Amino acid sequence: MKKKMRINNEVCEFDLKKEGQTLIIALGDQEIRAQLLPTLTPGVVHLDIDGRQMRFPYAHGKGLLGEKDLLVETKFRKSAKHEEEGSLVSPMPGKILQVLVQKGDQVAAGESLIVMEAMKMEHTIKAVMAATVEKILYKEGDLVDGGVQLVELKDQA
Amino acid sequence: MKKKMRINNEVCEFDLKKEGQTLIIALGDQEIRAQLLPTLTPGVVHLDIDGRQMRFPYAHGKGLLGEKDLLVETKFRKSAKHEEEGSLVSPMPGKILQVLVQKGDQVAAGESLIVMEAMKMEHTIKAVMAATVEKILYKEGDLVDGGVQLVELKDQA
Amino acid sequence: MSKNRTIKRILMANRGEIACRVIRSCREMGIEVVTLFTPVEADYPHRLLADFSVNLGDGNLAETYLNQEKIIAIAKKYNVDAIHPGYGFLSENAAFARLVAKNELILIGPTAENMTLMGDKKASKQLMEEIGVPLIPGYHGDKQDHEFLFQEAKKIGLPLLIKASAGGGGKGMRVVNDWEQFETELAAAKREAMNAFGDDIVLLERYITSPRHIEIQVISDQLGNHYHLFERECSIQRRHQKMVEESPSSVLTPELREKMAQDAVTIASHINYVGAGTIEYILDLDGSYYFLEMNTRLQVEHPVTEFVTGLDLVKLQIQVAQGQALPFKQEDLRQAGHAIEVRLYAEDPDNNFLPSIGVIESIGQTNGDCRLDIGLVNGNEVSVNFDPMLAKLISYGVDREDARLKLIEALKDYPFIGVKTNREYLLRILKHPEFIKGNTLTHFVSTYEGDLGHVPLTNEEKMIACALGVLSSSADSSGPETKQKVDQTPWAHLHGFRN
Amino acid sequence: MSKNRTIKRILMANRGEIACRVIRSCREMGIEVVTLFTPVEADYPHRLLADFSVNLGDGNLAETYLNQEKIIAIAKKYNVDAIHPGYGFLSENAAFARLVAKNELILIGPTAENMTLMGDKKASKQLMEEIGVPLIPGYHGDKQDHEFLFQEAKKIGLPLLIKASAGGGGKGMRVVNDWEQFETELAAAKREAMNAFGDDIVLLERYITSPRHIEIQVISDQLGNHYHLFERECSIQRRHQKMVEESPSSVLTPELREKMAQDAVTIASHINYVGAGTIEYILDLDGSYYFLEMNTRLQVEHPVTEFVTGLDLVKLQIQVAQGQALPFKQEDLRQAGHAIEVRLYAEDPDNNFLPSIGVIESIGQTNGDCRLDIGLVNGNEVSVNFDPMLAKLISYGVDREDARLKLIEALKDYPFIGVKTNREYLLRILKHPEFIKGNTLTHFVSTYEGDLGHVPLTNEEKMIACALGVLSSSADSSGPETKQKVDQTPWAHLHGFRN
Repeated sequence: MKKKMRINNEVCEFDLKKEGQTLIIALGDQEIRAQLLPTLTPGVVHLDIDGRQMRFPYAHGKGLLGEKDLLVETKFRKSAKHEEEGSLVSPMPGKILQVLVQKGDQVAAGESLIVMEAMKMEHTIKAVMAATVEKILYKEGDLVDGGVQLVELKDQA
Repeated sequence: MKKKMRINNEVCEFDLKKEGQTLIIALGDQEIRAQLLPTLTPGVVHLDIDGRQMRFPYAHGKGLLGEKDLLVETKFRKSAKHEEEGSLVSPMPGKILQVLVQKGDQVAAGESLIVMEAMKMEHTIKAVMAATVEKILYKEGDLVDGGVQLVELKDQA
Repeated sequence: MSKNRTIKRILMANRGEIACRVIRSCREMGIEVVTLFTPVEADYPHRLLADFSVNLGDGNLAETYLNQEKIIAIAKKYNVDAIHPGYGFLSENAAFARLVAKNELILIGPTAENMTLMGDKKASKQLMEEIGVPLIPGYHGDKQDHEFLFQEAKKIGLPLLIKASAGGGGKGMRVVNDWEQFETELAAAKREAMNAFGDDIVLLERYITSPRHIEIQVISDQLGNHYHLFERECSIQRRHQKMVEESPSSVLTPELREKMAQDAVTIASHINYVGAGTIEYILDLDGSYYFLEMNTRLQVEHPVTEFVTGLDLVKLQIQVAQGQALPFKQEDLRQAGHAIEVRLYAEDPDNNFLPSIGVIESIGQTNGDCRLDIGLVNGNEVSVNFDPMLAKLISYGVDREDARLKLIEALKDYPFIGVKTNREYLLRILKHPEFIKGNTLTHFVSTYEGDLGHVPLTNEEKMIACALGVLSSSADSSGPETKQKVDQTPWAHLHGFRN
Repeated sequence: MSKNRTIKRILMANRGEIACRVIRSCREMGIEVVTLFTPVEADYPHRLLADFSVNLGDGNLAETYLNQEKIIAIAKKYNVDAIHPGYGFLSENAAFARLVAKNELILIGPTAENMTLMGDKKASKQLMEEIGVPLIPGYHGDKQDHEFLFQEAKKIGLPLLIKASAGGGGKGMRVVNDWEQFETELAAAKREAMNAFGDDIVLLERYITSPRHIEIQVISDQLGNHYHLFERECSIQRRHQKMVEESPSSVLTPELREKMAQDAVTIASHINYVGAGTIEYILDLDGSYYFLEMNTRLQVEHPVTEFVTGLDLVKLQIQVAQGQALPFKQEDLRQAGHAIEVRLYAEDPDNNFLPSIGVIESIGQTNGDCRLDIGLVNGNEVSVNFDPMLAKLISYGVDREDARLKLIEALKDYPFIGVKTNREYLLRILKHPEFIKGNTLTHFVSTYEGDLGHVPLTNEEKMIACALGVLSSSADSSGPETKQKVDQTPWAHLHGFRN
């Protein structure tokens, strides 16, 4: 069974098989066998990967993989709108420095939309997918709170 | 409002009033004012007692009060049977050494019913209330598992 | 024993807190660990924190943690370099040590010869006589005529203990403080012994009026270096198991410490000891001390030594087992600050220390900086299958009082909800005026029995308890989840033992 | 300052991890603590772990944690004996120190005079000249004719830095390595300065090619005893804030350590310093060092000193404030083992260290023995209201490598799920070959920028992530609960600052 997940913002297509409690995951020409182990403490998932016991601080798709930070989105397609809105949101209170697009613009994934200043640093809000700009909610010079939506995009698909 | 609780196996009758979020508890000629504070971590309750913030490792009626172990039973009357059964149960696997009562005996609270040996030590099972012996489930010399009921009592009330 | 072999993977032939302890050091050293578990331990930390863990199956200890053949087979299957035996179980088993060597594996511990010698009470006492380490003066022979016993008694000196050879529990035991009493007391002891045990053979020993349990930690490498890591005092015991351990002892003068430590190093050196070991002494009020026994393994109470020396004894054990030289000389070592350990047991101190069982609903957590060595998490079940020690809590401070106060605060943070523990009893000990003064004799618990009893709640505490009862129902809902499990364990297992 | 007054209750005029840190020591000393909180902090540990806590109400810092009158009023209402200012906020505010004294309260910190003197850059540098503590050679005057500047430059020596007085960010900044370049570089610097800032005044300074940030911890009592607690190296910084701190430094020889420490003690003694303080130096490759400034308060990175000395600096601060003599002499102190601290910030190191916000879903917990100093619990919100430092993680080992490996393991146990942190970046630093070698210069982060970038997941890691995604849905349900809160905080607060 082919499946897709977004892992650290990159879509990853893999092959999934089940043998009893064991999951077989194939990516490219590699394959691992994984099994869920009991939990010791909330927020830490223990897996058996190819016979080796490993533990991962992990909850609700966020966690650590050894030294690396991890973000796993299993339902990123269904809830694409919600996920993508997340990145069109002000990361913290600040000031809108530049609005780079206009209503109705076609933007490519990764294209810069708005530049804001927060904590004395510039931060750029980018489109996470190819889309049409539906609405721009603030203008240059506006002070915005953290966590508010700045732009509305409409999926081109 | 008069209320009763069983605290560390001793019934405690106190007077309870509420003033907004504050609880006023009176026992004898003493009184305290108590308020629930936010929780930091599961299993630790923070209270404001007469203006002083205190914390108590506490969950489901069991916990600590400063240095002392604490057992609070709020519904001990309703669930009396269940609670009392608890103490008529073998504390751990062991051997029945002596059965001191017979079916139909009237026993007083605290009266010894059965002596068992576990972990090379003697342990005495006692009546927690005045009652009539309904059934004795094991005889002398029997090996019993931990946590099994040894005697059935019938409340005299 | 192989020399200079790098250890990359270890089989931990033990369980619980000591397995977790070894995993921690191995993790920091980049060494992989294979642990063992029985079905009831499938969700225990020592199983899940290891890189690999092998199910030993059901059965009693002889079929699981004491099953030498099975353990060796697992070691070979998982291609480990070494086996760590922990304490208890196979840790002082010379036959196992030989089996490990035969299979060309490294045992992280002393040689089979070390274990055999120190496991033999008679041979080890004979050795002490040879090398001049003091033993409790006594007569343990069969010759029993009164005149002869009196002569032996005179050699031993006063106060003198007359004890039934077959005895135990105080019966047939008499203390002689005056030679004029000797005849009367001997006759009484023999009469009591005959009545109680059907055998009137007695032994004579110097009676230690104010005994303390003092032990010296030694560490030896394979290159002939033998050092001591100072003392631990472990006088406070119940039912012959240690409850409170500390370093330094409150009573050792620098001279006495040096003398006891030097004797310990002499023993280690004389027997070509390898690894971590402990020489146990009994110390009398006048500074006389007597060899009791040598423990040829890591001790439960090793953390107090780790705090005062700043060393990691497990890492040192592994380095020694790899054939490396110890990374210090005696003069580099220092005993700084003060550490105290308490052992949390699942037991009821107010009911004759009866072991208790249950599912741990909430261990708790501290905001202080004490070290908790534990092999359990919330939801694990405490059963009679294994040792009733739940955890060790260790504090470290600039001095004894600082460490004591830290430990008291931390003990208030670990309720171990779900199972009756000796926590409250440990607090009573730590707050007892005689403990504060350092008057810690081995009979502390019985001497101060009256002071160490259950303390009822005050009126104010009762009111607070009522407030908790009324107010906490909402807070309760966020309490820790517990996993209720079915007890599948049969009656009458053996226990891993250790002291 | 009152002498010999027993402190029974303290007002903690600070928040977060340092308030929790002080509460811990006070609890062990039997001292009660009153803390302060703002409405958004009602469920923060510093509020709930105190014996009493007072709501400061809404408002910016000037109305809350920096509101001197309000804080004094609370101190009087709660009848405290002393005020602990922590770091940042009012900790180096001489006016506050005077206000505290006027109200007959004890400030746990130095005198107002100490603060005034060391807060005045010019006066403190003049003092260093008088007592012979080295300063970076330089000319900071207004006289700007080229011939005069060249004479000054000659006095300073090569390599030389020419810098726009009005400047910043590298503009108008030139390094001279050869006297023949001086004229050209001076002209260029002046031209750039004029273009960039409309002002061509430049200053001259010795250019430190390989600078390290080394600081000496000092502690002084009210009886005239001044001791040092060895050094900390805090060279690794980003945006002029420290990220990694350790003790000892990898490069100090015993002689150099002694010299820098003695200078620090001379400063403390010369100004009749009281309490804990830190002398910051810049150290060059050749062993030259220069006074930067003195911090007249407890430092964020004090735990590394606590580990290597075995002391509790907060307890010492309180003892000193009570008028007690320091309980040791210089010769009793020893720097043993190695400690490393990392600061966990809510920020994105892969995006120019942009501060991040969010609700902490899961901080995590370690099986290792590192110390986590933190003022947050799961469910607390990280906002822009306060400092972005989430916690400090400190490891202690027998040597630097041991401490480094412990810290790496512990950093893998603290995910701080819910907010982007520099955790992964800290791991990249700790595993960088130059860090391992101890080559920690202040420009470490920019020098090795290329090596410290984001490392993508390997193919195998991606497969494991997929397994986690598929398998963890059931495990997720037992994840920690988080309390979602409404952000009620207005834009544009001041920040508590400290370094």
